[in-house]
Amino acid sequence: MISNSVTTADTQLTAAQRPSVVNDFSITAATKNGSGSQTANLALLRSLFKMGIPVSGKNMFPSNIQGRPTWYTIRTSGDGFIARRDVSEIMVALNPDTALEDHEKTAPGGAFFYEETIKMPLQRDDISYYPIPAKRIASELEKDPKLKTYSANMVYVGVLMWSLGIEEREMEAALMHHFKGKQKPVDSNMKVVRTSIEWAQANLTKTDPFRVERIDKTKGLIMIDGNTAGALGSIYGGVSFVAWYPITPATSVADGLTDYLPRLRIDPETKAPTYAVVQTEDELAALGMVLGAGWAGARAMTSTSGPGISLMAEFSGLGYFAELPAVIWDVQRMGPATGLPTRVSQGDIIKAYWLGHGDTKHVVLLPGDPFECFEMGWRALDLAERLQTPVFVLSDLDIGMNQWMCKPFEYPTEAMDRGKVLTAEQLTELKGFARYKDIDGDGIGWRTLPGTNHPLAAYFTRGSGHNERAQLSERSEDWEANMERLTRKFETARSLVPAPVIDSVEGAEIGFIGFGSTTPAIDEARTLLAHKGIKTSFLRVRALPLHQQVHDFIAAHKKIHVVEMNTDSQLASLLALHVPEFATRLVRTNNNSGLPISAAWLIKRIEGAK
Amino acid sequence: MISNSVTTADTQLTAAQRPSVVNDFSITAATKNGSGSQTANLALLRSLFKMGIPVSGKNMFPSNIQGRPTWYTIRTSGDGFIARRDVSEIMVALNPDTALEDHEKTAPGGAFFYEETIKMPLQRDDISYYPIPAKRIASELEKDPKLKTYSANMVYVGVLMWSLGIEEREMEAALMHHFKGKQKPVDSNMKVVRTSIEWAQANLTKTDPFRVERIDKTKGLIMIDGNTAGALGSIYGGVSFVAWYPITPATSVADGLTDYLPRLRIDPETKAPTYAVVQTEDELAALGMVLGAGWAGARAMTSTSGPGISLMAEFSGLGYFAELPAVIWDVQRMGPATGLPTRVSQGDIIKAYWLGHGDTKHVVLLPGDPFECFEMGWRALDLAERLQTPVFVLSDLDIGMNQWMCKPFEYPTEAMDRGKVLTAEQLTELKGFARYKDIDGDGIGWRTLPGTNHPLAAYFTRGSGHNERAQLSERSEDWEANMERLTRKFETARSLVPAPVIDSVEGAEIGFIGFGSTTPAIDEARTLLAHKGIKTSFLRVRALPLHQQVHDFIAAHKKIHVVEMNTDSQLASLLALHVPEFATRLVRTNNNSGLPISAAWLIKRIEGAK
Amino acid sequence: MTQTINSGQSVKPASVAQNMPLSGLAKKANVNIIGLEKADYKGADSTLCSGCGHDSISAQIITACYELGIQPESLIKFSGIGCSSKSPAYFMSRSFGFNSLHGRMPSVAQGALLANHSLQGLGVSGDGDTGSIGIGQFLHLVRRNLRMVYIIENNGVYGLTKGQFSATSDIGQELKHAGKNELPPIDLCAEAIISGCGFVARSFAGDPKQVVPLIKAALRHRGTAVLDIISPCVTFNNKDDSTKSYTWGREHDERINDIQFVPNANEIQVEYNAGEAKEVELHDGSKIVLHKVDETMHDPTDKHAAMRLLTDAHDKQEFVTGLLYIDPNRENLAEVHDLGETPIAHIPNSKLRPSPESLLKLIAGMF
Amino acid sequence: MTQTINSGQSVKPASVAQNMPLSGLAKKANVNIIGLEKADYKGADSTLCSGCGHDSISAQIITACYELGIQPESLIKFSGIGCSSKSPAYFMSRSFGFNSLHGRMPSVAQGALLANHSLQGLGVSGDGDTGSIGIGQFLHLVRRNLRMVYIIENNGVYGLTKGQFSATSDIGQELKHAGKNELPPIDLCAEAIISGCGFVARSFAGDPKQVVPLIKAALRHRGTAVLDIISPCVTFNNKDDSTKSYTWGREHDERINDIQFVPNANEIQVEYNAGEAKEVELHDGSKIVLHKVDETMHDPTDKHAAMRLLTDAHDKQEFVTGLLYIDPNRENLAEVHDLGETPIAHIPNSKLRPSPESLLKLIAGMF
Ligand SMILES: Cc1ncc(C[n+]2csc(CCOP(=O)(O)OP(=O)(O)O)c2C)c(N)n1
Ligand SMILES: Cc1ncc(C[n+]2csc(CCOP(=O)(O)OP(=O)(O)O)c2C)c(N)n1
Ligand code: SF4
Ligand code: SF4
Ligand SMILES: [Mg+2]
Ligand SMILES: [Mg+2]
Repeated sequence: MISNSVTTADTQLTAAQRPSVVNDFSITAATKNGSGSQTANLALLRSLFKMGIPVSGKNMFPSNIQGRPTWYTIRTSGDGFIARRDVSEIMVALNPDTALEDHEKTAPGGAFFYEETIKMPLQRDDISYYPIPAKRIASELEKDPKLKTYSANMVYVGVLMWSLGIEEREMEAALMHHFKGKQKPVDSNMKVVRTSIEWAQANLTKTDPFRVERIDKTKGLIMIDGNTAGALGSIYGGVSFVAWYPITPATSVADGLTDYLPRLRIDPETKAPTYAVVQTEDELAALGMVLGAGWAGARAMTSTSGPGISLMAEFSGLGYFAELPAVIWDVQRMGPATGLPTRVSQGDIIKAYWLGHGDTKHVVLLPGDPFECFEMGWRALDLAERLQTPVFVLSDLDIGMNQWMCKPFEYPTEAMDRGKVLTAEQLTELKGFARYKDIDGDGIGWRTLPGTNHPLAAYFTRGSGHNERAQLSERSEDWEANMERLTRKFETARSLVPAPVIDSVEGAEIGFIGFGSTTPAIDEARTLLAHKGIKTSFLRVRALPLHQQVHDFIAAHKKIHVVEMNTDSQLASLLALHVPEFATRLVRTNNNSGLPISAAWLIKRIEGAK
Repeated sequence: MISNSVTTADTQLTAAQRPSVVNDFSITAATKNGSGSQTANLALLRSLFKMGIPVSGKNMFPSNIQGRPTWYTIRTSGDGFIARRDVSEIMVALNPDTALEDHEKTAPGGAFFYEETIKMPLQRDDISYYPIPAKRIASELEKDPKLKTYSANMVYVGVLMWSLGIEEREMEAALMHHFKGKQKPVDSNMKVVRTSIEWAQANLTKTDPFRVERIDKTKGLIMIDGNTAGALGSIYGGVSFVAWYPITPATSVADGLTDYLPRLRIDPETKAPTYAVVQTEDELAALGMVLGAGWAGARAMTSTSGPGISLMAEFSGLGYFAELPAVIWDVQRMGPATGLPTRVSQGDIIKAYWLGHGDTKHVVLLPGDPFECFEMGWRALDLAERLQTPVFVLSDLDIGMNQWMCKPFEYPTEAMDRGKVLTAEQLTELKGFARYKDIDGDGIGWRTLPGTNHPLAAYFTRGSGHNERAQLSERSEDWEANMERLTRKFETARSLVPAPVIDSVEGAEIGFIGFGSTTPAIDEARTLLAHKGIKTSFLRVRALPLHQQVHDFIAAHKKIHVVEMNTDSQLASLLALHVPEFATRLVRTNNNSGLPISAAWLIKRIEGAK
Repeated sequence: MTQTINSGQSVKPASVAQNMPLSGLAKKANVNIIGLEKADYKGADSTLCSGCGHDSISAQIITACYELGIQPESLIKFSGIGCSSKSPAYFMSRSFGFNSLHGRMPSVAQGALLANHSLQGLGVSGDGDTGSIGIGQFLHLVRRNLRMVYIIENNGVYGLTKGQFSATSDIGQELKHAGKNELPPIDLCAEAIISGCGFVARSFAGDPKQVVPLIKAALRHRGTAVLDIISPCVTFNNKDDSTKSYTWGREHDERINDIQFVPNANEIQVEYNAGEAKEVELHDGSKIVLHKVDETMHDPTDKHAAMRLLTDAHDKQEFVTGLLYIDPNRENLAEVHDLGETPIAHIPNSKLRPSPESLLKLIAGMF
Repeated sequence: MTQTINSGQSVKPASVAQNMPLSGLAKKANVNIIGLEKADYKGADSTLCSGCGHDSISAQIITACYELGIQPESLIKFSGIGCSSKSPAYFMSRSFGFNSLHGRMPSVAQGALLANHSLQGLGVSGDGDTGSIGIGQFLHLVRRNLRMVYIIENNGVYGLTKGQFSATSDIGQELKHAGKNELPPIDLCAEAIISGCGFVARSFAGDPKQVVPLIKAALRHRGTAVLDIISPCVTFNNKDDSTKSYTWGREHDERINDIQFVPNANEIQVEYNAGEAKEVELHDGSKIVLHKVDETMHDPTDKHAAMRLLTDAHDKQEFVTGLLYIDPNRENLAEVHDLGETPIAHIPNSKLRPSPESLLKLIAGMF
């Protein structure tokens, strides 16, 4: 099993001697991808959530389609921590290819569930063993040979329900959610589940201390993945044009759009769609179409990941310089080149910020969870039209593809901002306009939309040097003035993008700065440090360009741990440029394992850095 | 005329009252592009050079092919300064479209030569006027109507020769050079020249003080453009594969290769070329081919400019991560997007350094003049194979396309470095190898070349996560180890790339840091400051990653002016990250006019920043 | 100007368009069907070389649009990068223009025209822009069949970068720096046809009599209409041995048919009707009349025949001109997407943002 | 290992290649003409879905190379990104492989094969990799006619990203998430032919009798040989209504000819010689024998006939299999470049760096 080598040092006692561990452990199911275990894992996750127990689920899957090892880890936490943990107390070994490894990685004091046909030595005396007759029960119950492997997964669900005490009705509700209300598949799955529970009751004896109990800590929360959230946020932001090219882990943003747009965005009067979605031939075309659509007046977006970002470099520069609204979702995955397409990273932050040759710089939004994916979904569209520039939203594989417990989405709190657009009537009144003139002092010119029926409406858009009237110009004065205005506009952006979220603790000398999906681990680490008497503050960056408050936060702390998931400590670099006077306070606290960071890793790391 | 608005405040005297100004002024010829003035300008430049007078020539041309205003400025400087100046004492106005503007921009005390048919008010009393009968003389002498405009340019050459005292035999030698030894065109051009001189002697009276005198300050120097120099350097570096796509201002690198390779690199025995050059369908293909060729064992390079760099982002990341040798020349032009294709900038330095999504970083060489273009031409190929990584050479339009006076090229001082390559014999001895294993502690693995005839020679190259044996791996441990090794390799690169050139002045508190084509202006400004009693030091960066000496230089000075030609002060940012402890000492001293900076601008700027 | 204004304006169709000539008070001697003078269709002064074929094409675009009575504001101009791609600045200044990136005009055009499918798209590109760096986007544009006219100003050379070979350069052709071209030319008409293009024509910049009606017909085509117009580069590619030179063009131009565009509103149709004419009805109800010349008898609705013509000509290093292939039936991309009458760009905010209730319903399903 | 070593090794041609099976001491029951066992041609274990068409093709590549006696070290494998593009890892581990970027394999292959034109190139790509993102590089590769085999494992779907439409997906086809495909498929064989490809074939992954000889013939072709092999995706595209499904493939496969590859070194040629055979001599002297089936009488040297076959089949949503078009005469890129016998990659340093004297002479001209 893929994991960092941090282990809990919790017990020398035998399983039987220990008191119950309630609502506070991790379960890992080791299966093969394409075997249908996703239904089982999500149903487990959701049933726990429905029992009021805070949970998180992290899928570690390979970059192929079928037959390779995959691990799903569910963490339960009565305290509400949802970061990944490095160890699992409960291991479910269904994949013979990794069973030995999974066995070894099971936390001391833990429980090892294994498909009974897997032959392996079971000789650890610090864990409990439970065979699961997954294949056998599935064969008995499932007639369709194609569905046998699939059903086998529901057997471990049943056995775990028995072992942990998961309620049947919540499992049924979870499956009902999964199958979108279709009773038939729910029934057939529940049949396997119930048979397995009965089998476990009859044949197994519980020797481990882990169990769950209904509590009330998920009330008012939802469970969703960030990509779907981002898609919905964009839809409520009025997105009307989408061009995209498939790539893991961004594909489900487009899937979410394709799923929900037809449901939410058909004009009730004309029955025509109020949007168009195009799957393009590549990422260059995707951004090209988005820029064309944004120019013509649509609310336009695309979604991609690292390789696509690289391919969008030239068009991003055009968008910046010709001042075209566009929203670009980058659901980050690990690595330069193809890298690790199914592993998480935050390695595109410098790249997106400065994407394009020459002097380009971009507005970048950094959602921290699906709730913010929704919010930044609509805000990004507003900002793009307001600022007339490409806006990047940097999510990542962990937020984007895993199920997160979070606050329910908030309906947009602000009216849709379509930015500075002149109508034909206004043109008549104004007797014309100059596209790139800074009338309002914020660096943003007024534009007209193609088709505006006025002889003075048209202007010419280009990536070459131009003057205020959008005419080609190679004069130094025009070039300098235009670049100066663009810089001024970027300052306007600084004041419009989401401000950082700050938790400043009285007397804390240590501060954390992070962004995106590392937030839960930072939160948890801070709690643990506080228990040890170490006070820390936390600033979560939510956008580039960086806000003045970031400066002030750094100024107020002696040492700042900049937590991020990449090799080159990219955020730390951007912060250093933002606060040259405090650059030496910044400690590069980065992780490039490809796995979501854990609080344990973070504490170990910063203790090492002391 | 395009220029900064800095003016010399030299004189209130009338022209006649002033003493001679010898070898120290600028001439600007204002013509239309496509009119053939390039021969005239280059011949003027070279004849002055042959008279032993230090000169530089800067061409300011529009991004079209024919009929638009273009300016050529020649600076003479007995002191050997070759930076651009902001003013011209001698103006040659042949283009009616800009004549008024050119008239106005002529330096007080200067001389205004103008085509006699241009109708304009000549009412400045601080300059001398000289009509030139360019069309008339050309019509008389040139029968072929197509060549009339062309010949007209040689008329102003003749008139200037008369006025300044340029020697006829040096003009003839210059033309001989231009026409590659062909007597016929030399004769016909000289005929126009001589007729014009005679006409001037008979009809004009010199009222301005500017003239030249033979001196001895160009002995041992050559006159060449950086793109040709880079091409030659690459050829002497053994380049064997070139893939490229046309783009201004990089095209002449490929032109140089196509010109000289057939002359220098045909196998004397087999008569076969020892190279292949491919004009590709675009820049993505160009870098793809270069990486493929480098992988297969060729010394491979490409050349491009900004937009091409953007398009090469994904392949650059692959080259970095799969560790493929490649040399990429980026002859920088101004701007994001299409920008100003015929104006200079140094705006790709951050972009090239971090080109590609995720955690990529690249070796970047920064030649300061054509001499170094030659040297870095061969060194880049050595470094690419030694380090098994893409190496960028960032030149710019000024170095690349203008004629520079510089030291003659030095034959490579080191044997060709082909890097770590294992032969079939070595494989037998070693019983195999692991492609990405760090045997030598420098982060660089040993490679085999495709086709190596040994059953253990082959390995699989990919941009996805891999282990030491080049096998696909998604394990965190393998990923982290590999990225750590790449970081180690980057440290090796730091020690191998050209060190900075440093002039540390005892007692200086102010330092300059710059790179590339701004060097002459910095040199000149330092001399002028020294005259004022201000001591300054200078470090010229010649490569990224930055050398330890850069750190030490900054540490040793109170204030560092980081001189560069871009909007975002990109080098200043990279320096700040290199020396966080001294980040506040760095002063952004940038210029984004698209014109080579002048010493006058620099002094004004830093005096403003005091 | 301090607050957000939502445009919401809609474009009137050309037939009822308002007449707003810039020429002000001058009396309108020569006006077209929508009351505009030809001057209302002109652009900025060209900066191309004098004699460049591209400038002739600009003039012919102006004539076609003027004669058709296209409302300038209802047309959007697109281009990539190159001398050819500069030309949209030199015609129809009252039309919006987008000079995009080298080889990437098709994507920008697709986005803009899906955002506002009531507008008429007109793209101008070069052979390098389309055939080299842009061939992928070109083929995929054609495959999607967006409604737009796509003109390739084909000079068989890279003009703006001073004379390198492009993908349509002739094999064996010689250029100063580039030497001898070693590769066979790509035939962009053949590429368009096999990628599903429903309107493919070839012509010659110096032949306004053929070009103007082809442009008119193309402007009324339902989907993507590709016009490959041989447009000699006087500066870099006018050696007599290039098929893209004026001399070669005039001598080797095999005319396969005459074409006359007959807009619905214009009653001169009969005048041009002849015995051997073949009528093809276009999507908007207008008709084009194809006049076959006897020696070839080409039927432009026959894809095989079109391909054979092209392949034969290609093998002979000749080119056929005229309307090579037409299929007026294939749905364009906006139709495939079932877009309504209101362009996406003009849908009011109220219809873009679903109701708060709908969100509550969705959230209820996420617990 | 501390110092620079210049490789300088040269690759022996396949016929005299040394025999270095990895299998060590085992007695060689079944060896090919160069003394290697079939096991010497195998690759790593496949990680594709069980039943994936791509794995059948890998097996057929192994068979073809084994039977031809290709020295594994003298072949280089290329691919882009996709399930199909993973497959080079699953055959011939003793051959160098380069798994490049999505859609960009052609450029990498061209660079490598110009650097060492003594090697045999074999590329594997997918329909998305070639037809969508990669169509530009593909066409330009074909145009340059580099000597390599280019296999498209065509399943009409994006396998690795889980089931979106590709450019070769059938119009009207339905997929779970992607809905209904609205666009006509691009025919990659037709694209190859009009871009000047001299070897274009189509086959079906489940038909080793046809695929193996086609691969063999392709390996001996002088320039770029394109094989579009329908290779069903069992996971995402095996609905019976897709032309790329096994059932559809078996039922609608129109065989136009049988093909047998007869290498020079192999004397069994007569055995397969038949009355209606058409012999085409390939560049390296080997011959391929085409067996025409009566109902179609297709002549694969006739470009028009090939295009017509393809267009007809395309219109009918069927596909023809076999060798569709062959032109063995066009020079490949290495020939066009007049490369000598020694590959560029093996030219010794002494010949790569011109003499000091030559530099002095140049410099003398710069004063
Ligand atoms: C990405 C990129 N690469 C290269 C260039 C340089 N460039 C400008 S125009 C052009 C070729 C234009 O040729 P063509 O499309 O045939 O137009 P023409 O000038 O011949 O009309 C090139 C290569 C560019 N602008 N962008
Ligand atoms: C630049 C880039 N964009 C997108 C992807 C994601 N991606 C990987 S494979 C693939 C499609 C592969 O389809 P195809 O070539 O048909 O191969 P198949 O899996 O069907 O064999 C895509 C879009 C990528 N790797 N790189
Ligand atoms: S270079 Fe050629 S294509 Fe460009 S403007 Fe001049 S004539 Fe036209
Ligand atoms: S998803 Fe399809 S193409 Fe990919 S391995 Fe599985 S069957 Fe093959
Ligand atoms: Mg051209
Ligand atoms: Mg596919």
